[in-house]
Amino acid sequence: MTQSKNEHSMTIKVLYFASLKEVFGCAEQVINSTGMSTVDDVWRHVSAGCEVQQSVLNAVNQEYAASDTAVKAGDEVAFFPPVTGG
Amino acid sequence: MTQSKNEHSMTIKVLYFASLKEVFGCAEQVINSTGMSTVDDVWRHVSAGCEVQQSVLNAVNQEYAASDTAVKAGDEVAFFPPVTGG
Amino acid sequence: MIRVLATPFDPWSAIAEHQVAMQRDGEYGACATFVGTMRDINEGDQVKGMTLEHYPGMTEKHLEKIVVSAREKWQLLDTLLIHRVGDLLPNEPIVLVAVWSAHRKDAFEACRFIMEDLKSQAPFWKKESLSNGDKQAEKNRWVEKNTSGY
Amino acid sequence: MIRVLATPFDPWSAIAEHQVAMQRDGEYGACATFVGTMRDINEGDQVKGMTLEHYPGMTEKHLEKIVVSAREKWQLLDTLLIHRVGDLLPNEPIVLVAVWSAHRKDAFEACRFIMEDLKSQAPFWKKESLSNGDKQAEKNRWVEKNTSGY
Repeated sequence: MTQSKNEHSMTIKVLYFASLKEVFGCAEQVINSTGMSTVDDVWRHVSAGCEVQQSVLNAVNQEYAASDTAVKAGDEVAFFPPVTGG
Repeated sequence: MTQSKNEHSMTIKVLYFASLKEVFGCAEQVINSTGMSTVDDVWRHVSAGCEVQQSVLNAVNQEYAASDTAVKAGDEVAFFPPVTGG
Repeated sequence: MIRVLATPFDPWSAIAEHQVAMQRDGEYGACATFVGTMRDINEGDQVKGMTLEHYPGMTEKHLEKIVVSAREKWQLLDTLLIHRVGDLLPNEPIVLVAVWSAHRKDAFEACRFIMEDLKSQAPFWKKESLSNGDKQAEKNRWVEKNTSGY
Repeated sequence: MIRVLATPFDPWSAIAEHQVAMQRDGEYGACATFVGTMRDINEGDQVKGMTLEHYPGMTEKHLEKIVVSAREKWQLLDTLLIHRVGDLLPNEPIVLVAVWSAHRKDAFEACRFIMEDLKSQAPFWKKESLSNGDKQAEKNRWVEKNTSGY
């Protein structure tokens, strides 16, 4: 039996940092869903119903990524506000 | 009795540093002469007969000066090669 | 060498120790360093403490990438990069960058480059704990953005 | 503070001590430093020693002028400038510049500015003592010129 890519259910680990962690009320969640091909798909999945009023950066597997970066099962996707180290 | 400025005999302390000290064979000399209105006059006085084959910087009273900077009795005039500190 | 530390460090003895350990005596003519320290005032408010959050794993990878990138651009002999995380008090060092090179141009430029990339890209976030006046309630706020240092 | 020293100094403890003594805790967010050290090779020759001559009096005046000029250009909290004179061995520090400021841009730029002015203007002269190979006679040579660091 074949599935289109978007129909394939997959597990992704999602991390939140700093103010986004407070907005989402958690530091980490594991999502299992269909219809996620890109970072933006993941973002829409997790942020549905949330008011996020700041710029959000993201990383896939601990490297900066773009909103159209592809994600696959087992990936670690992180969302965070502008960095303020140093 | 009046004298023209260039006829006035005056005493000037002249310092040499680094390679110029070796060229002149001394670190310091006091010259007493007439006809010295500028740094360049002092230089011509002390360097007469010397072959100086490098660029020479100068200072009057411990401040960088130009070759046409005026000198007066009691001044300290220094000649030295390009600086190489740091 | 890259270190992410959860406890206070003394930047000057860290540099001194690293300089001996790296065994480059006689080779380096230049060492440029930068130390960032927690101030007790920010944007006009009295700051009494700060928490530095980071993204473990990505932090180290990203710092490593910055150093590799600096070594591609300049002739460097060694680098030391230390960044604090966790709870900090005013006057505690936050970050240390030290760069050794034969000549000063490479050391100066690489040191500044590493700091700027770190400030704009490395996954750290500061939350300040404010105390404005005697009666006012404590407030915590996330620092929103680092300004460019160029 | 400006110091011209005829004996070796440890730059890192000098900075650490000055930082405590200047009593600016909580004010400085940035400290940029540069340490210039004697290398054992210059222009392809093995250097076994160096003598640093200077112009006493003019040296201190000129270094003071550089620091005043940096303080006019940037917002600085404090500066420390140490320069060696006399006989040096490889790996001994020659010069130290440390600049404290609220923000990193001022500290970085002032530190580099002070070093560049010092290298191009301050009245110091280096004479190197060379030893090339076993049998070759020792030679002494004046360093002819500093190159620009920008």
